[in-house]
Amino acid sequence: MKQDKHGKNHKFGMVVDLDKCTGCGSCMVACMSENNVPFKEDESRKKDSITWMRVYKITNGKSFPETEICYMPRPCMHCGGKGDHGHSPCVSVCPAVATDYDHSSGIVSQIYTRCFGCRYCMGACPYHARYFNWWDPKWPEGMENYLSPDVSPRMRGVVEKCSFCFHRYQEARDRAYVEERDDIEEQEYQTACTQACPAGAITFGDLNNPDHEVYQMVEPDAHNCGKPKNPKAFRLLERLQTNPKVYYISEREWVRKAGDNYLEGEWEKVKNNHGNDHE
Amino acid sequence: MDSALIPKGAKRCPFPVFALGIAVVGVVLLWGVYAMGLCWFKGLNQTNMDDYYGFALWIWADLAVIAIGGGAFFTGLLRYVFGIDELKNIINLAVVIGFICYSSALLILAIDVGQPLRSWFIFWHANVHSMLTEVAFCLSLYFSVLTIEFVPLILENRKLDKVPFFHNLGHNMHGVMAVFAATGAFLSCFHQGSLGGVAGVMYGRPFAFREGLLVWPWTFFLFTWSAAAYGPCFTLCVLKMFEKITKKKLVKDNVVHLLAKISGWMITTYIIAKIIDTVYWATVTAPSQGQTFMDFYSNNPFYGVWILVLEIVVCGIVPAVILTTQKFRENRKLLLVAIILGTFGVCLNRWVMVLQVMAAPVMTFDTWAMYIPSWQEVATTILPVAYGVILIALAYRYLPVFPQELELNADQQD
Amino acid sequence: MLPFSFEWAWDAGHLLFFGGMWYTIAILGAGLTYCVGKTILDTMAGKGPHH
Amino acid sequence: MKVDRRSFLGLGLGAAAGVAVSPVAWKLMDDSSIWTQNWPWTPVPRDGEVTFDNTVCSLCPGNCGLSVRKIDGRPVKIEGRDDYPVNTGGVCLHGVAGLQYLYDPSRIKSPLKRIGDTFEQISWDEALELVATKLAEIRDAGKADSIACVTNHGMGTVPGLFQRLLTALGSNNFLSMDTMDKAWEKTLEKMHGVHGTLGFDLENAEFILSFGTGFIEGWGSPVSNFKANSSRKERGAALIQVEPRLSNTAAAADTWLAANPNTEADLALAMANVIISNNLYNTGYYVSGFGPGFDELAAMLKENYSPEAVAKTTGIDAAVIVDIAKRFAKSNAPVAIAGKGKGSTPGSAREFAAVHLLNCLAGNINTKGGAWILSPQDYEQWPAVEMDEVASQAIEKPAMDPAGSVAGFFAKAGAEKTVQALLISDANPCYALNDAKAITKAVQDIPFVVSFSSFMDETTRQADVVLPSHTFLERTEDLPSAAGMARRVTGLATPVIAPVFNTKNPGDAILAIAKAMEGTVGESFPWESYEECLEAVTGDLWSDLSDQGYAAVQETAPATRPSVDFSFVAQNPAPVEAEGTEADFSLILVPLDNVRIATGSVASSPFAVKTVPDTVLAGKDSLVEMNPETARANKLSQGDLAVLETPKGKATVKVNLFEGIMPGVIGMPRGLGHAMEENRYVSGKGVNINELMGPVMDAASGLDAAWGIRAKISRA
Repeated sequence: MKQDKHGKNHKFGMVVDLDKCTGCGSCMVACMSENNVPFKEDESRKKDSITWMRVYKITNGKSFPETEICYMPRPCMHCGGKGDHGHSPCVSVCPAVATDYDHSSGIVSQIYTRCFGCRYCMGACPYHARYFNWWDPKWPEGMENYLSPDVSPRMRGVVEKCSFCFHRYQEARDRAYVEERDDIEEQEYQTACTQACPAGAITFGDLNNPDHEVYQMVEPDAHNCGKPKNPKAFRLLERLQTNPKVYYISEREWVRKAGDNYLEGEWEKVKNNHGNDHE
Repeated sequence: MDSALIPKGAKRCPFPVFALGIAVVGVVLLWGVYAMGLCWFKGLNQTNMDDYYGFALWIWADLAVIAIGGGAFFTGLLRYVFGIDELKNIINLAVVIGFICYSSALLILAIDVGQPLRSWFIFWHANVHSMLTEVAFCLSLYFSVLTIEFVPLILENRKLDKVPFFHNLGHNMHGVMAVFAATGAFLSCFHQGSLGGVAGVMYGRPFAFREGLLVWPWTFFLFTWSAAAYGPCFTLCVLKMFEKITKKKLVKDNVVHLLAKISGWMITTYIIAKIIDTVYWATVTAPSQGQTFMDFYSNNPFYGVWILVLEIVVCGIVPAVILTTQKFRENRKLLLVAIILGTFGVCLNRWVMVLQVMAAPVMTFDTWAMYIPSWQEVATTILPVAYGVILIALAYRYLPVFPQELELNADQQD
Repeated sequence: MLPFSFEWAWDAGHLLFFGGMWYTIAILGAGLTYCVGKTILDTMAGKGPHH
Repeated sequence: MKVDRRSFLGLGLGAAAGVAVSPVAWKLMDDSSIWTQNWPWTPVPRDGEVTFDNTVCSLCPGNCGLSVRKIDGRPVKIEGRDDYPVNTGGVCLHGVAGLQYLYDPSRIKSPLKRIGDTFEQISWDEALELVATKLAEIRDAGKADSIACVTNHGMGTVPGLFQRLLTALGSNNFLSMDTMDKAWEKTLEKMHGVHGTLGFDLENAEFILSFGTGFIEGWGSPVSNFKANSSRKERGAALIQVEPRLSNTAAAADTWLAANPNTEADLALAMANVIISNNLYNTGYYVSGFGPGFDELAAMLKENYSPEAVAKTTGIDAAVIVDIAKRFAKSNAPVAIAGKGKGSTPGSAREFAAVHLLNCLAGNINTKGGAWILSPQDYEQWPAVEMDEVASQAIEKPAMDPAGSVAGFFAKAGAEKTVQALLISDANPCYALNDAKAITKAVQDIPFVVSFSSFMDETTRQADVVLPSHTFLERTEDLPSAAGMARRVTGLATPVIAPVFNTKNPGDAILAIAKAMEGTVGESFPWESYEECLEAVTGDLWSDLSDQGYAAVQETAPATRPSVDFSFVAQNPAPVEAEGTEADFSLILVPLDNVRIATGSVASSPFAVKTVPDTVLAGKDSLVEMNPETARANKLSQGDLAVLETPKGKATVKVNLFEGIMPGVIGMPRGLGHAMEENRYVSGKGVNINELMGPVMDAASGLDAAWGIRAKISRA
């Protein structure tokens, strides 16, 4: 078994097959429903609309009828940060340790009762994966009945974001503990979005475990901060060295190119030697 | 009416005129307080900030007042540590301005955070790797230093000075002021730097990110340097305003010119460093992240190269040239132009390092985020200005802020 | 801030940062204590404003 | 004096110092932050025992299996049921958001009676009595045939009970909402002479030729199709999408053929021409099943639908037409599908027949991966209806709309004003049918309207009596699969929670109404409760339904294949044109279906509305999609407010530029603009396109075949 230097540590990650994603939005709603995400009367101002999982629509920029579109689901990337040591852009800036990197799972946590709402993490996150509770979350009368006790509803004035459904991990671990198993099975811990996706476009698992599907799909390079060796796989803004744990796969070159910024001519050079550029 | 409190021999406007002025500004202050109350009791939905613009007008105001309040630490450093004695004639003003600026900054921060009642978590649960933690610690400690520096001036009030305890306390504090000033300079260097670091460490934001030295990005040093350089410009601006309003000369020209000259050379060195930084960032740092210089200055309705030209050339090189050239800085009008441009320039720099950072897209499919502050944000930003005007007016009326005032206005004395 | 809060670690970062902080607080505290103390002594010794 | 002041100051300072070092300040600080962590207005969900209940979703015809997570009996999360044959664990956003329908405070909480413009709460007994009395009165007046009923769909025992009631009363006017299913039924009648439905084995198809369907945007059984699309990518099966706009389906397709609007049939016919003239049609089926009209068809196609001629009509290269046609014919399992968008409206008989012609020529009828001709659902075993003389006589009178079209029915009802009573169950024609305002007027003109609905939707608002229904999570109901599914699965919805409000299963309401009516009407309903009726009527299926929550009725293709009658297509029926003239309206407005916006009888949930992009809905404004070229020609730019005008009405909208839509075509999202005042999360947002479009009745099928409407747009 290949393991990284953290020994038996997990490194949970997600792979999204963009060629299968249809942009249907199930993942978004499954996430909202699982995580007690509030809603308000007008959610069309997307910049203050809390969507831990947001599906972006991107286009190839060509005119009719050469136009192509692709949907890109964007949860929290659970960045490992520079060198993949856990100094995620957000974790390293949070002044009150309200968001932290869990080395045993690779998950970036958010402690709502610790956060005092300075929003520095939001500025630091290039993916806009973090959301601020500008409003008191309010549910129409009676609807608070569907709130799940697994995730505490947030209060106004704090930041929230995708947790990779951490409570499901805890639950799976608790079950394994009760059943006296050392570890959890791949299928025991799946995020709500993965589970709901009707297209099967989302795969979730342990990037440190070669038996897991996510590992086999992207072949993360342990010596290169988990950069995918699969030439069809990429991470968003790879060049910033945020080292996200969410990978995307697409057969379409323009989609892979849209994953990062490239100077003129750069893409032509890097597109084919993907995963081999051990600088 | 309040003549017993007015420094001996100083001429001040009649109390009703003064009170009327304070009342007018007080209305503005109350407007700000009302907006502040809205933000505290209804939440930050009162602002036009959003998830793309988590840092906006307030953080800019914070950075700007701290930068222009930098005159206090730098003048203090020159006066007490480097022993430039002439500056004692302007240090009081610098300290009062510093006190106002820093207390304003703390107030704005208390409005800006989503959970003000938890803001002490930044101390208690401190993340020592966060620039903001460093800012919070140094800012609050330096604010206590400024308070310590302000206290002796208050104790010099004619009435208070009659109390032996206060008289002695003021005297003794003066005695060890160098220690406080040195500590303050140390703290100030750090938090000015940390405020620069706030932007510079965001390696997910190519517009802001800078390489640097050890844990500090170049913006850390640039912010400290620019605050030291431009802070005195603002001190001089306030002095000029005072002289205009009171129609009196309050500080001798040699003191003004000395401070202007020091500021000029600081700006010169700063702007050279800033140009080097900008060139390196534009040609090395940003391209390594796949972004070209023009990516940051195009495809949006506001931010163009003009803002960089304005900051570096108009508000950097121009005041530097004026202030370092004796002939220019001794020309009253040019001096005024230079210190106003300088003050504006450092504020603009802080604007760019907060708002343009938030505006520039990073993901290829993201778009520029634009933002216009709500009236509540504007009111709460004007609130400290009104508070500052009132405080500085009170200080001028009742405290011997300008030691040379009586000498320069001997003919007007009662 | 204090070793009692649970995110405290005895590492270089915490020692440098909080070392600096407590040192600064100590200087300011000592300075103030000196001023106030000396003032009390001075006042009791009858020093005061001379007119 | 001096001493006093000094000691006073000393005291003051001492007190201040004392407070500062005392723990009071620290304690207050700590307490205040703890208070912010437990604000009483932030809900704290109760914890408890976790259980899971299975049920079946009926928000759309897809009928997916759901697993509902409950805490102490309180449903908290809906997930897809892993072992359910339709969706195998997947679930669409509307299903996931089901609890927002269940707990919606704007639901109808008790029976209502209209008093002028408002409603008054009444008891169930009073409400049922009122309906029974009124129906009996109409019947006694000899107008039994003027009672009509519109249900959302026509399958299963709940619609079955409505139909039975109508029959027992003596009326033929039982209708379900118009969808593509009706168009397919007409097509089967015309081309195979059989009565049945058409299903598509998309999971096994190797070449899917889609004529404007929203294959992955809610067409058919949405989740099943998402899965088919993903498996298609793995199997290497091609998807070709014909559509004037880059929809999500077009984006996912291997090839997008951006044909001019309303030229799908032409394209299909040209392809048929290529297949026939190259002798690529299925020879086995030719021998066994090609019936009358084949030679005439071949000649007609040759004359009118050469690839070159159709290239001009459609804007698709002749070479591409030939290539796709050949690939289609040569594929092992090709299938051609029709039904625009979600298939929630019928289309023209010409278009459906032209598309189905391709299936027939390829010989993929009743084959793996092909189109399956399924006999009507027949598991229900109803006892004969007791008919008294009134019923027997009235039932002889023809239905108001012989084609069985709801659009046709309301047109006639509006014009003739002969309908005396209308029962509406889970359907929302006043919103969902073209020319919604005219439909609303027609409903208003009906003297007695009873709505069986969970929500105060546009139609229910017009009702005289409202009998609130359980939502799908509170009711028992058998739900046969429909909507283009090849495999037949009947699901059983079972309540996951006791009714939240004072509502009833519409099946029970019907039983109660029937029982309140004396004579044969009551006698026709011998069951004590809907559950008893369901168990009795589902017969053989019941044990599977009750044991596993579903019954797989048919899993393989029917063994035989009916012969093909080509004569309808061979007559070269004329296309159904859009309403309006080009001279007055230079552009074409087409509705855009997207899976994130519910378009059927139920409005979107707040969560679903939240997923709608700001390029579709901005505040309360709908955005219409147009090519930048169209915008330039009309002097519009991104975000502009504009007035969109059609022969049927006008609306103020915002402009969204999209390169992927054909110049000259304006796309407008369907499913917005609900008027359900009490639900501010969903209502009043955007424009209902059905108010801008009118029905265009297809002479060949009697169904509404409107696919768009002529329009013009200018800056507001």
